[in-house]
Amino acid sequence: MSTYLLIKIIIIVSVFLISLVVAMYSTYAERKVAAFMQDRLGPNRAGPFGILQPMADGVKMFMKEEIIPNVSNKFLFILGPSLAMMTACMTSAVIPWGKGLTIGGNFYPIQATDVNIGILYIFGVVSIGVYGIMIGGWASNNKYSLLGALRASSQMISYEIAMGLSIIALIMMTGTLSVREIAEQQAGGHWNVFYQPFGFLIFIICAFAETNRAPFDLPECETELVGGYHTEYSSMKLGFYLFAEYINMFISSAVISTLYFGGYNMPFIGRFVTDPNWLSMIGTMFLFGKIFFFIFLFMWIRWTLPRFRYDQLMNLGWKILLPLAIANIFVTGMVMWWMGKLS
Amino acid sequence: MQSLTNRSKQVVKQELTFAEKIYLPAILNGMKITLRHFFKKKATISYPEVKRDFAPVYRGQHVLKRDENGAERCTACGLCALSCPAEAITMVAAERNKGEEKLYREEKYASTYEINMLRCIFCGLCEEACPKEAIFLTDRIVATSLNRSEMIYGKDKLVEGVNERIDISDRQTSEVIEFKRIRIFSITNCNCWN
Amino acid sequence: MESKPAIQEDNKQYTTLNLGPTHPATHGIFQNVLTMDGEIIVDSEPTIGYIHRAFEKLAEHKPFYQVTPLTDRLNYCSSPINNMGWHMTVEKLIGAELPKRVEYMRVIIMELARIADHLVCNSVIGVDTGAMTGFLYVFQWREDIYEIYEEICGARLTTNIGRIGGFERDFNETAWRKIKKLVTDLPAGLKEFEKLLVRNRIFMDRTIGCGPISAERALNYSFSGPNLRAAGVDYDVRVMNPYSSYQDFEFEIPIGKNGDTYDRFMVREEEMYQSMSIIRQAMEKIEKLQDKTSFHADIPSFYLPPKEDVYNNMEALIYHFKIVMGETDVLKGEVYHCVEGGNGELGFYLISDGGRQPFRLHFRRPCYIYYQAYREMIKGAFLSDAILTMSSMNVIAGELDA
Amino acid sequence: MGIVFRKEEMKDIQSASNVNIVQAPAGFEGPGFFATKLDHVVGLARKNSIWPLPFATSCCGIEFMATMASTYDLARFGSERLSFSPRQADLLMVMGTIAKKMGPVLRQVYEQMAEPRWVLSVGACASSGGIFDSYSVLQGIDHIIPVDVYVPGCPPRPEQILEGVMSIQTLIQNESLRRRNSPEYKQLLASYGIE
Amino acid sequence: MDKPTIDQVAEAINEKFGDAILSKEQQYDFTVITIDKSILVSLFRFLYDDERFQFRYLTTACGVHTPDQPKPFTMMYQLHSLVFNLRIRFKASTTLNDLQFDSLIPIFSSANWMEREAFDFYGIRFKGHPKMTRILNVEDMDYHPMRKEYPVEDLTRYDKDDTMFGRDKANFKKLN
Repeated sequence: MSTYLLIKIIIIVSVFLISLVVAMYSTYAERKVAAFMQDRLGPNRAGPFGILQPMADGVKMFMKEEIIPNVSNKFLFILGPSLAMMTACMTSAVIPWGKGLTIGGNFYPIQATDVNIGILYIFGVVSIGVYGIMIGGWASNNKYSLLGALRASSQMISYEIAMGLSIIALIMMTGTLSVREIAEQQAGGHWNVFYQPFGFLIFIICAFAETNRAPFDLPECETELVGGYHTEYSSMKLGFYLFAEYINMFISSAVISTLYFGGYNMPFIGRFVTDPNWLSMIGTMFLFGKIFFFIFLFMWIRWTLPRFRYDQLMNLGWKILLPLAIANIFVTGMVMWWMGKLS
Repeated sequence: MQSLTNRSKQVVKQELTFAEKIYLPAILNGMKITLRHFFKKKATISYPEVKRDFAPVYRGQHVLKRDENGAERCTACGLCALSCPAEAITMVAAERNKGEEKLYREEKYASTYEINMLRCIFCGLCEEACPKEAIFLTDRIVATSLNRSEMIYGKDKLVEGVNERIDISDRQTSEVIEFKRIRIFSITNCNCWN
Repeated sequence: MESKPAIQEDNKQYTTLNLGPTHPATHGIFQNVLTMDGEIIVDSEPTIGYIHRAFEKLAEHKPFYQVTPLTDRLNYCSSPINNMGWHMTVEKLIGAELPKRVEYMRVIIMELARIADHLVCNSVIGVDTGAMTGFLYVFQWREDIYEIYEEICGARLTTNIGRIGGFERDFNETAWRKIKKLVTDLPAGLKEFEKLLVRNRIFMDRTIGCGPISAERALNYSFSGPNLRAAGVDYDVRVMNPYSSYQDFEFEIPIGKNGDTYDRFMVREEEMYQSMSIIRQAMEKIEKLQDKTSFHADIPSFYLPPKEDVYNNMEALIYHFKIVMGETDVLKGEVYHCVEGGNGELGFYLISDGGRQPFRLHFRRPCYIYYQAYREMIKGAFLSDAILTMSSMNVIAGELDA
Repeated sequence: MGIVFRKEEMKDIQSASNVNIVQAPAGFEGPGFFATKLDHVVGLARKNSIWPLPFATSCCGIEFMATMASTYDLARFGSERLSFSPRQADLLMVMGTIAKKMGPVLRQVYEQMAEPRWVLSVGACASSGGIFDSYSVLQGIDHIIPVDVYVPGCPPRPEQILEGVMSIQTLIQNESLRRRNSPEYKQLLASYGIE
Repeated sequence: MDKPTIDQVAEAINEKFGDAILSKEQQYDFTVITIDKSILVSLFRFLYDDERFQFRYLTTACGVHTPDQPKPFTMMYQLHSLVFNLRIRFKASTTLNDLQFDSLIPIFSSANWMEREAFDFYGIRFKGHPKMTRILNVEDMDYHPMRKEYPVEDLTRYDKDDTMFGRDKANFKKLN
């Protein structure tokens, strides 16, 4: 039992650390990707190729003066970024990072915990995440922050529905709420994206909106709201907000790859490698490869597209994505009925 | 509103085609462009290491020229100060004493000559106003400073060193250069001007 | 106080939002106090003057040739147009005749400046919709235009280009080569920029119907330039009152329909193509001219004599002194001269009392005049629209506040 | 007034940094080895992560755009994240004419910035008023806020703006961690009537 | 419709407002008509409405201060008939004691800020203007800076040696 616990702790800590490091280097990657797409070089003075840039930003933010506006609610002001950061880190608990390792005859899945309602858990935690933004924006007692917070919460609520509906179609197909099982079912190249292309499209659009990334970055869009909900934040509290965004991006990339792109399953590799431990390690790497691709996609889109207007965003969410998601459910049901898969 | 000229051309088409209505083709098109730039050669000039060539007539830091014998050319006529729209130039004129012929070319010279680099707008009017080939703007950029009072450049910073001449011949017209060549050749029979 | 009927009538609680003076989207500095119902703007109260620099007062205390650096800083996105507008005003006052070659060279520079101005404006519309990348592509072209300026006059932005009567020196080979290269390469670059935005539905949704103004209202507000043309009125000073030989060129005046942000954007895009065609025509015309060397008019009392004469010719030296000290005789009288600036009709109203300085110099600054309409244009719009409207009107603070 | 204090401040910076790092032996009293190392590391970090607040009012702002753009790319110094909210900014870049109407706004922005903060005065107008020697223009922003680095030019070339950012970097790297709490610094701020 | 000449315009104005037309002169390419300030609004309304001329574009308006004239404060208005491409300039003067003109806002919305600017610079007031406050300068400025008697300079500066420029503050008035 104690080794079980130890291994779990190791997995939890490493998942935590990895998501932090990935988020940290996403900031660096974002700056580099943006620079490269814009014919620039990007940060290259801090360390070779600017590789120490995130550290510099981190240390700087830690050492910066903290300002809590007199007019704000102190408790909520601090609660905001903490909540954002906490929820961002919590989501990673149910994501299966790999098949599992066999150590000393026991099988340990590479996952913090395999709850059988994993998807519901993800949705639950993600929807708490908006409170971080909302509370922070409201507690700042600044009109720009408040507008940002309002935009964030209405945007999250409207897109969560479409997102949930697009997942329902997937769940109808897979018949389970456990993320690991969904990943397992896609073994051998039967990726869900081939069966649910529309669902995937809706899901990824909603994922952009949920993470507040362009073209849905209304809550913090610079040209209108200065800094949006984090206008009044300085030092590491701001760092938490920015960090949370990148962690969210990492997690949603992980969720997308797991739900629609086969997770850690890797077709054909079984022919060359037989040792199951090695196999699952390679699978994990493969998963990370997919995750990085999706992170790149996030950035790629951000630096290409203009952003929506508030009302257009709502129109897209309620009038286009929502009906599409419902239609998708119907179509999925019909096809399943036609193929006789409904019991 | 009726047309005022017969040259107008309607350029706006606000209607959307179906392909445009579904967002995706335009988005993919845009992504294609940005991806192409991702792998393109970068346009950046890494400034402190790589320096860009300035145009020969670039209007940067001023220089007070010396003549071919090392004497200061400025005769303190005050035209540069007068023509300066920012009024950044201050000078005090003095008479040349005996024995200073090597130092000053004309009988009058500027005993102090200051340019307030923070006032200066680098418009080049002083260079144009100078009738004595004394002041020129060069293609050097003025250094930044931590201190406002440092930015008033006196003669110590403006006059070129006797052994560190600054070549400004690029800025002068070919007629001037031709004229100088002939004159110097005839007068001093040497071409050590710059 | 101006009345705010909306508030009294329905007893609604409105928030006020202070947009500016240091808001990131106010490119340049002005303030708008918005009264808002949620995200919808009920009313706004613009305040300007945050960089009022007293151009008109300063111009009354400077000799004619020293006013040129001042005009640089009016509309700093297209300073050569301002410079030359001022020179033409003085030339009109003293009755100077310019050689054709100089006029064509001026046309080239002014059209380059127009391109530079529109590049900034359109790419900034892109930035305000959130598409940063196009801005950075386009700015590389602007950098090329800077290089051309630098080759010709020695400065990049505030050019102080040209003199009363012509240019200070002829364009050199490098400059000609760079101009030629720009007009050949830029169309492809612009097309690429357009591909990123123009037919992208997100961008179209954002800009169509955003900050519209009808032709009647626009005229009543004395709009000019691309903003008026976007509303469908083909008023262009270059055609209506040709100056600097613009009558010799073939070009079209792009117009829009609704006067909204999308129309303004498209009109500016098309104007850049027209400008390039004008530059190409001008270069052809210059090559055909007999006169290959002249770069200034023959007005010895205003244009400085050549340096080699100043250095050894007494008469030239005297003229040189007279001009620099501003002691030459100027006619009494008042002139108004207008050019098509980056933002519209840029006029110079000059009263001369025969002294070395202008007695009164009034700038007709297009920005200042049409920015008044902003309040009307954003009424009932979203906050995002207000910002886009502002950037698409290309309000340049230097020109706005004088 | 302003100029005098600037000099003292500079001496303070130089003595605090050079002496501490190069000459002072690591002892039990005063800043020891770890403290100076920490100074050094923090200095390095801050130096490479300057988030500027572009207070661009006029012509220099356009040249700043050129500095940001691909050809010069301010991002290489880690400074491309513009933070328009003063709370998050490290460097106040004042670019362009500051009229008397704008003066109080500028000062308020400076007051809202979180320590440590630096000010870069770009161009003739911000530094000294430039050609606008008129009734409505502030003759140099150092009348109202302390300035760290002056960049001449009207407007400065992007190269010069980069030079300015680099001299701010040197300044930042050599700054002692305790400078912002020192009485000299408090006195400097007090001389401007801030806080 | 035939394009009218500028002389026809001047004639029509003379016919209608004969008494109030003080002078007519040609300044370069512009016809300048000096009018009495009492007819400003009715004249502009007439030119705006008349189908023969259609002067419906107010190009610019500004104040002028000529201290040595009996009526030192002048407002200059420039109209443009876009349809016929005609431009015309009007001037109306007044004294310091009666520093007030009628506002043109009912005819041209663009006159709003032009008039505010004239107020800011010269202290000229406009009857019927909804918001006669300073526009460019700070609210608490206590003089009108464009009047000739005020210096251009900020008198508080200290970093310039004035002696070279003939700009001694004492004899400032003399030089200008």
